[in-house]
Amino acid sequence: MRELTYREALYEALDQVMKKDERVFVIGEDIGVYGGAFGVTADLQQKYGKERIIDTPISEAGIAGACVGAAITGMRPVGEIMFSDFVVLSMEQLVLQAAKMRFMFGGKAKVPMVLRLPEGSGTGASAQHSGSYENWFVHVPGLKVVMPSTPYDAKGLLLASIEDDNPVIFCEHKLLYKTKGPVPEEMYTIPLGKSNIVREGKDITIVATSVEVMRSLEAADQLAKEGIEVEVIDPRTINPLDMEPITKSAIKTGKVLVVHEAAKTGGFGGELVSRIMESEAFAYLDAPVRRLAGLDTPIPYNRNLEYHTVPQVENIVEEARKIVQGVY
Amino acid sequence: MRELTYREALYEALDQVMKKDERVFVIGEDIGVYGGAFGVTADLQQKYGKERIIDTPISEAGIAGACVGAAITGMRPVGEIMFSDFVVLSMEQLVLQAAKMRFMFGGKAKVPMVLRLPEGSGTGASAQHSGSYENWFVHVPGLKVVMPSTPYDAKGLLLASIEDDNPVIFCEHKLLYKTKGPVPEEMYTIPLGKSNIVREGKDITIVATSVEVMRSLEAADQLAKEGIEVEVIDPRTINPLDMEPITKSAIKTGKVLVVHEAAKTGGFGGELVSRIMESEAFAYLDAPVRRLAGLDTPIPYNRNLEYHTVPQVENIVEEARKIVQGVY
Amino acid sequence: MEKEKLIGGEFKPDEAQHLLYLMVLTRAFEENAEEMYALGKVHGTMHLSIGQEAIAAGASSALTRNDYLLNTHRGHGHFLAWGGDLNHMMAEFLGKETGYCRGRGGSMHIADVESNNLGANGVVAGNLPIAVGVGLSIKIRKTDQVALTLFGDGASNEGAFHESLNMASIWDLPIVYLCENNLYAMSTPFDQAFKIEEISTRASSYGIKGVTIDGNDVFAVHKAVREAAQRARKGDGPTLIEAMTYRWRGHSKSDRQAYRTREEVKEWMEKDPIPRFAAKIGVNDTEMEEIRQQVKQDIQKAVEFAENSPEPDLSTILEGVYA
Amino acid sequence: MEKEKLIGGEFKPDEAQHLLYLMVLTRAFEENAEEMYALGKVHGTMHLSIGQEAIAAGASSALTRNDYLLNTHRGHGHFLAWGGDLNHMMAEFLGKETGYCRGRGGSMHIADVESNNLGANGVVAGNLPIAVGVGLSIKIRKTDQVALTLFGDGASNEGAFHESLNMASIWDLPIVYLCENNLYAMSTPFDQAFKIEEISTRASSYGIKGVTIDGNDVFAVHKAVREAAQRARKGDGPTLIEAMTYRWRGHSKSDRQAYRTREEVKEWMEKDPIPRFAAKIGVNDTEMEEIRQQVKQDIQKAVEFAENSPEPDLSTILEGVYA
Ligand SMILES: Cc1ncc(C[n+]2csc(CCOP(=O)(O)OP(=O)(O)O)c2C)c(N)n1
Ligand SMILES: Cc1ncc(C[n+]2csc(CCOP(=O)(O)OP(=O)(O)O)c2C)c(N)n1
Ligand SMILES: [Mg+2]
Ligand SMILES: [Mg+2]
Repeated sequence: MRELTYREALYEALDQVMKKDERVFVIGEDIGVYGGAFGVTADLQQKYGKERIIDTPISEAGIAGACVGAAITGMRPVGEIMFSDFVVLSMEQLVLQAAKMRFMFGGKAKVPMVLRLPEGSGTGASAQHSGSYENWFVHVPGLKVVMPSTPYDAKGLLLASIEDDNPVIFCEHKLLYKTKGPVPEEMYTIPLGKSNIVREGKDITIVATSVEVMRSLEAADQLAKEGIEVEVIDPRTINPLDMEPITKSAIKTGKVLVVHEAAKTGGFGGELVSRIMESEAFAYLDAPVRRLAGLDTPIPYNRNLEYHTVPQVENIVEEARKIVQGVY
Repeated sequence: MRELTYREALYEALDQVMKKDERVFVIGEDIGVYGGAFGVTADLQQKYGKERIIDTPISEAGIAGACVGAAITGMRPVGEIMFSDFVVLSMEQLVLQAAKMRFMFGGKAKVPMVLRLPEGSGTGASAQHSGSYENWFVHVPGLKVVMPSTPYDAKGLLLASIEDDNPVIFCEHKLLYKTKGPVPEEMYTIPLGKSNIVREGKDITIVATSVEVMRSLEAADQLAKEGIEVEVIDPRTINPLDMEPITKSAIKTGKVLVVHEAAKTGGFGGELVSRIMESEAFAYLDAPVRRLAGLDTPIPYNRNLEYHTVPQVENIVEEARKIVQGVY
Repeated sequence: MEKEKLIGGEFKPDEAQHLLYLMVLTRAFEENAEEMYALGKVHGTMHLSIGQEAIAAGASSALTRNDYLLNTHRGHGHFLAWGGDLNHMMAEFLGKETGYCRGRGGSMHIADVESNNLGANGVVAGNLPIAVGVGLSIKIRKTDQVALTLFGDGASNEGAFHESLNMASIWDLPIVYLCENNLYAMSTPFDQAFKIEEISTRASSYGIKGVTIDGNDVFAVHKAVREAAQRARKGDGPTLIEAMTYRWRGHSKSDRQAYRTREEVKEWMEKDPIPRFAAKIGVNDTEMEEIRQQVKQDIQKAVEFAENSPEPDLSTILEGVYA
Repeated sequence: MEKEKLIGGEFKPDEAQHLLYLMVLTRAFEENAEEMYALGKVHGTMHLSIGQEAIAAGASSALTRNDYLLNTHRGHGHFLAWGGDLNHMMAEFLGKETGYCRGRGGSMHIADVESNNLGANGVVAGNLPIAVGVGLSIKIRKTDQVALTLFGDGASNEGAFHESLNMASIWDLPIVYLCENNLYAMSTPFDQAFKIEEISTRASSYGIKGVTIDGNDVFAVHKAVREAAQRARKGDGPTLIEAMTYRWRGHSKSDRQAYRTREEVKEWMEKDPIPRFAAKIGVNDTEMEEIRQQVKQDIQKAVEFAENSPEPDLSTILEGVYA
């Protein structure tokens, strides 16, 4: 199959859906001539004009609000927040309006909007431009939260998110934009709320999200050389969360490692650990489920410190090995 | 000992510290003549004037910013957000500025501010005025998060929070304002990061926060009649989190129930469950640690639905009983 | 009873009559709400617009029901004026399954999206960013609709006000921004929160038209909204209208009103918009009494409807979160 | 070399000389930064102020070091003009332990709180709410300090701008709001984001004074900031100054500049603030060359200092999160 980068896959999804569905438009800062800070919208403004690829002033609350208002009046907006961190300025519209509106209105409104957030560290952008806040949104009933880890998933999940009748927080990772992978040319969707078994194995289950899926796969390769067979599962949608494959895998391996980039404390790992504990898998666990996640610190500027602030391949290898060796 | 309400205890803390420390001021909406939406600041403006009890326009980002700017220039501001929900409008200042500033500046700045958030449901205020978002802040390195459950704790923790050199998110609960309890007249502090064993027991450990501590104690009374002895632990500060008494208790009872009002998914319960699993207590667990928390829905207006959206005494009784009876 | 063709140049006689009815109805609804609150039949809080009824009547009548309404926490009058059904509104107020929001929303969130009434909003200024989206949607769909967006004096100090008006101005969005300046934001007097005399001067920050009008005069409100809507439909963008008014009651149910004097309240009660409008459209005391009787009956029926309606079933507690 | 007492009515000769040095230094620092970036010695991004040097020179020189500085992402010049030490600044730029922020912050967060330099800010308009707190703190402590708060044209469309200016105005806070209008917010031209001609007109929304000045003229900037600071110290509250300027480079390192023409850039390069200031203060080519040589040496030393400084030790990775 033809290969695209994650960035190109997102671009293609937007391009195809805009061609097909007049209700879709994209709104954000510097997404027109500039093509977006990470180039995702590239030349779409040339193709679809300024009324459907809308450059905004620097007004993140306004961007979110523009999506909400357009969504409840029949459109299917896709908003872009330039760096995920600036979603802090959109919280009122996302949490108090978009997420609750359908419920508050007795189930009689629909808010089909997608907000794209480029998350994560690794680019030297330091503390205010490197955040991963997805678990905030998992904690807001009414929102869905999607985290693609491959070009294939990026396209299929973005199209599914745009098709969905609920507000979707779509978390991309800056380090993934340049990664390549096979992507079908036609339009396709990956259903929201379906975990993906990315690699099969019998010794330990790693549940990872976003960039950590890539790292976990690399770790699995290395561990395979030591004879440790890792099963890697990517939930892809973290709310709703499809536990079935995870539970099954935990029962099979008896050992689970959860990996995400966001700070450990208060993060999504806690949800995963709890769900596993609440599941039938609990009785099969040979070892406690462990979390490997970002350190509880803002992201530092210094390259070396930055690198060591979030789980890298070697950390995953080490932690998985420890679990398999029964250290815990 | 003299009894005060939770509201009065908070008032007294503010009154005493303002008398003693000129650097302390309070800022928020309608906290002057009106005395605050929940009456916490009462007549403080008459006592300390408009320059130290500062009524603001409706500008939650500005309130948070006012705290940050004053804190880094030597003051000790206490901000009030009228309803916790509106903290969505202060997120940029809290998360990208207050929390990260010290770190970004190489450990060379101090941000001693407190932001008070009246949280929770139970007053018929419906979806936009009843939120509990404390786990968002637990997930932000650089912030501390405090949740008093009694008048005694309210005073001692507020004074400790004001003394602390870090930004503190201080979560009150609307239903607690009128609860009464013994409160010493003199100034005292309760150290941040110290869990409190509120009731001892040997059959099951309940770790609960805020209003759910009160409910858990009532549940414990009822369960005692059935011969089930419940140990109730209130972490009081949920970041930093003092795990030691919790772990010890879990080892003793072998059974743990975590209770909070905030929505279950993505909530603080996940952190607690994970920490217990990561601790030495894991080996001693007779049953999976369970979470009893708010339903994953916005808070409804209808009184009956509202009541059943968050854990009530009877739900705690039932869930604890099930755990003890080995249902899970 | 002979009347000129368009009363005051704005209304046909029966239209005027209907507006008067709506104003009386709004007041009666809220007086009744107070009573029910006192009797413990309603919980939560509520924000009464008694004294401000002219704005709803004037504004909604200047638009079509194909336009959009973005309402506030103090929005009972606007809801009724937009055509809200009293029975289902009352049911919502009592948290019943037959309410507009199935009892999930209550007074602060009452909405009827089907009739382009996009809801009251419990967040001060929370509807202002949403208005941008509604305006954009209209523009992209190329209809000639208008989005009427209400907010208070207090709301115009939120950051959202600024972002919304700026975005609407640069894109010439068809939005009528109607600020109900009732001189207080909760306990905060206007001059404690603003260093300017009129909120409408803020229009100049966005290069749009701003006007301050008498918000207790149905005609003035109607005219200002009609003209703003005309401009909006022509593609000339948003207008900021500041309607001066006053709320007679406390901010919400728990307000001791220590921040203002009885005299001031009394002064404004003498500017009651209802008799003023009645006089202007030539409705005499007998006719007025008839309207009152009609309203009384309507309210009573609505209360009956609401009280006889079922509570939401507990088994439906998780419904409506996701589509 | 004979000079008048105060050049242009504003500067003593050696002060003027020093300002010129700072401007040349800033430009050289940034040109050097570009090179280091190209060589892969720096990671992350950076925002160059080349072409805008007059504002930092004019503004900082109008204040005392007892005042406060709230800086932006494009703040190298302001940092140096406030008295920042070049070596430790360079070290921060390279992420070294000897940097102002121990290598944790980098260009976008460089701060020196001890000298009342409250830091650059990576969030557009992020410093505006903070300024309110600094202003309040000054007012409560009853000192005569002033808070100089910088931001761009783009920042003035954030909600934070509105809340900050309103709060500062109603409380007469001693804040000088200095907007560096360089005609673009990233790729967004001024007239695409505003429906007004001048940002300073927004002052009228807050009942404060607003002025638009030539931001490439050190004298004009100095005078406007000096006067605003005087008003602030007297208790007359904030001022909004809009300084018109232009950035010669792209927004950040990854900018293809498809949004503007080469001609426009060239036009503005002819308005270079450095030779303009040099001419006005009577510095000739030989003297200018001396300054350049001095700057070159200073930069070289700073690079050496920074390159020879240690990286932060990995064992300290969790330091500095909490006090
Ligand atoms: C963002 C936000 N902050 C605070 C509140 C609490 N609150 C509700 S109404 C109100 C006053 C609003 O004043 P104004 O905008 O003038 O409207 P009015 O109530 O006078 O109609 C306040 C502070 C809120 N609902 N939302
Ligand atoms: C809240 C926020 N939104 C977006 C960005 C990304 N961003 C960084 S600088 C910039 C442009 C700022 O324009 P302006 O305020 O005019 O300052 P200039 O860069 O021109 O100096 C943008 C959009 C950001 N850093 N913060
Ligand atoms: Mg008002
Ligand atoms: Mg700019």
